Amino acid sequence: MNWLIEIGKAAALCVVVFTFIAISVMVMVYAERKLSAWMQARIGPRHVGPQGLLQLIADTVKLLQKENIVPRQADYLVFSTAPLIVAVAALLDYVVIPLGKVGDTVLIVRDINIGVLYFAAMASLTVIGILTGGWASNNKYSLLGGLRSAAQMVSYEIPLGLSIICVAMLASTLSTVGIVEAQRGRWFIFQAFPFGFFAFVVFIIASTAETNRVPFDLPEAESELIAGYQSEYTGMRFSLFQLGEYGELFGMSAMAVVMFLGGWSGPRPVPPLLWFFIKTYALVFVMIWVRWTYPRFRIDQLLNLSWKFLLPVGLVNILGIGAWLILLR
Amino acid sequence: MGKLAVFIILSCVTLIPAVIVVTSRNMVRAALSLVPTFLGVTGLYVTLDAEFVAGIQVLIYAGAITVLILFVIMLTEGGTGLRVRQMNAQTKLGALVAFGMAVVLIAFTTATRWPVKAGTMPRYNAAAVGNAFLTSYALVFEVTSLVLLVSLIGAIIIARREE
Amino acid sequence: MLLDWLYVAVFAIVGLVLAGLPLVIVWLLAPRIDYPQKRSTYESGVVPFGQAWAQFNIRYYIFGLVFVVFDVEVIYLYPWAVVFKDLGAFAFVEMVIFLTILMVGLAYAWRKGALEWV
Amino acid sequence: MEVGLTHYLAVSALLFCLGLFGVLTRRNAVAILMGIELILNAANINFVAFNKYVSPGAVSGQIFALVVITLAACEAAVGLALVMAAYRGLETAYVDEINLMKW
Repeated sequence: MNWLIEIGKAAALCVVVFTFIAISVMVMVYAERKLSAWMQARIGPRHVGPQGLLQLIADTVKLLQKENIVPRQADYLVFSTAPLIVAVAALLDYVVIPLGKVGDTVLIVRDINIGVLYFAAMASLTVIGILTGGWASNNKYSLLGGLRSAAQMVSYEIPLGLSIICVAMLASTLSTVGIVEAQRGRWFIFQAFPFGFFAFVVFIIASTAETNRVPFDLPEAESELIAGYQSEYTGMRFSLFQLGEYGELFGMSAMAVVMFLGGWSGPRPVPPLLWFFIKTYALVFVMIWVRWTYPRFRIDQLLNLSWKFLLPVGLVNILGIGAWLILLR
Repeated sequence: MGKLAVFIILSCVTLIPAVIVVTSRNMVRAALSLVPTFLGVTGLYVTLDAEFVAGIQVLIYAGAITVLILFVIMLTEGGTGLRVRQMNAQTKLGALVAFGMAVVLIAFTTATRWPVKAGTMPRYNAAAVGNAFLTSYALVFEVTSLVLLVSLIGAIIIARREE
Repeated sequence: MLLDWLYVAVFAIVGLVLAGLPLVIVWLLAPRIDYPQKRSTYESGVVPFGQAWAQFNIRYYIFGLVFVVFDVEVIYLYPWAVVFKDLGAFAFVEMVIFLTILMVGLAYAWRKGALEWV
Repeated sequence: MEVGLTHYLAVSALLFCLGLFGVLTRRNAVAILMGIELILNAANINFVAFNKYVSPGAVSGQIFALVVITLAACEAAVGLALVMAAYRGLETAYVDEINLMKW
């Protein structure tokens, strides 16, 4: 009987988390449109509701009424599975993200022992969805976009993993709650100076690339590949890809906060939960800012950055933190 | 009861997609079916208290090896291979051998009296694995890096030979 | 521990259902008007020719290959990082040897131009 | 009924035989490699199951499983490189058509 209650609790939590992701994705899309407008001296959405706030609802309702088109030559089964994989992989990331602390309870779905490893593993599942989605469309642009996207995402998974390991070394644990608690004295970004900071920078760059955002948005490059692996997707399937992508963006930012910026910790009067969201949305803002500031990389520059710069830097970082831990403690 | 139900579900998640892997005529679908199989095996590892291995299973098998296989299918097959015969002439013989092997193996495992011991696995799995790797299995650890180096060099040489 | 992963499994299953739900709504709400042009492949308005499933470019494979090898390297770093503070200098030396050997591999791939996108 | 060692061994045996069937009957080299991956997974289930039921308290079986995963990755990398090389040279990925050395 106990098991059934737990399953019910898990299902309820899942619905809550999914709703949270959906709403925060809407907020991020709105923020992205407003901020990009602001940076380009435009106005952005403003007709639906005050300051265009209801635009999100209007968009959702519109998308729900769009027809799901499957190209004649596509592989129907794979074509419809791919967006589900991307969305669910993003959802699974959220299991290990601790949002804050109320009294003595940490607000987290489950504090899994191998938390950060779990996070990296689930994030790596996204590649499969994107690759097969691009292939199943049977469109040259889509396939090219899917292959490029996969090459890019796997390249940046290595630096991402290396900076996660820096954190694991400093905290001596893989559990996300343990990592936040190990930063009580000093955030990891400031520990083992300058290596903690470097690890943070590597993580941010790699997570921007993992979420296929500018300046790493070659797979979608609308001017060359007409949105790459997404070009044959319409209506709700397309939105599932978007949901996965923005969900991953928020998840990666939240993970960066958890691993480097002390998670929910912060000065007293502001509650921990609020601190967490302030920090995370600050990072999301930085990513949006970068998107509307920099042009796109070329694919050779992108791969060079990963393999010839971030990977060596990541390895040196690990050795540096190791030496620091041995010599200075 | 709960454990048995979980075990049966995980076995189905592992074995049914595995059937698709070995029989599907569409190579991409076969490769995609590897993912639930690997995730089912991950679940089995979890029920066996091997949390760390489970994480690695997802990261390496589902996240890396499947992607590599999909790459190669997309680059060689030119897509599905639907128009080509996928099974060779010895399908019936192969099925017979595999079935016979299954019968023999299961008969053997049920007949043997395994020296089962009761006990609990270490609580912090990753730490236990790390300790074992760096102390008793240090040589394995270092040799692994050599194996990785050799396979990296070998694979690059083979794949790039004609350039 | 099992409970943690039960949650993960439920999340995966319920997540699939929730992600599929909008598709069902779309199926109920959206119009379905079919004509050949709509279901044809989009190639910037040009009439599509041939199948897309005929690509050949080995560079994607090379990057996948290097990725797999380094991904495996990273999995050995995880348990090492967790016990590093307990084992100290000895573990550090072991990892330096491990990484040095792999750096040779990276240097080789670099030197051979396997990391170039030409 | 309690889930015991035999249950896991049975699942692993079935997975092994499915992999074996794939290796024996597939024509496509990539599909054969997929069969081998299934076989290696079956072996890994055995290692981890024996670890829990026969020598609990140590993690030697899990170490073995990790090494096997490593080797599987290396095998996939080299094996698929061979497939790519064969495809470039002979324009086929079907093992019964790769018969240059049969003459």
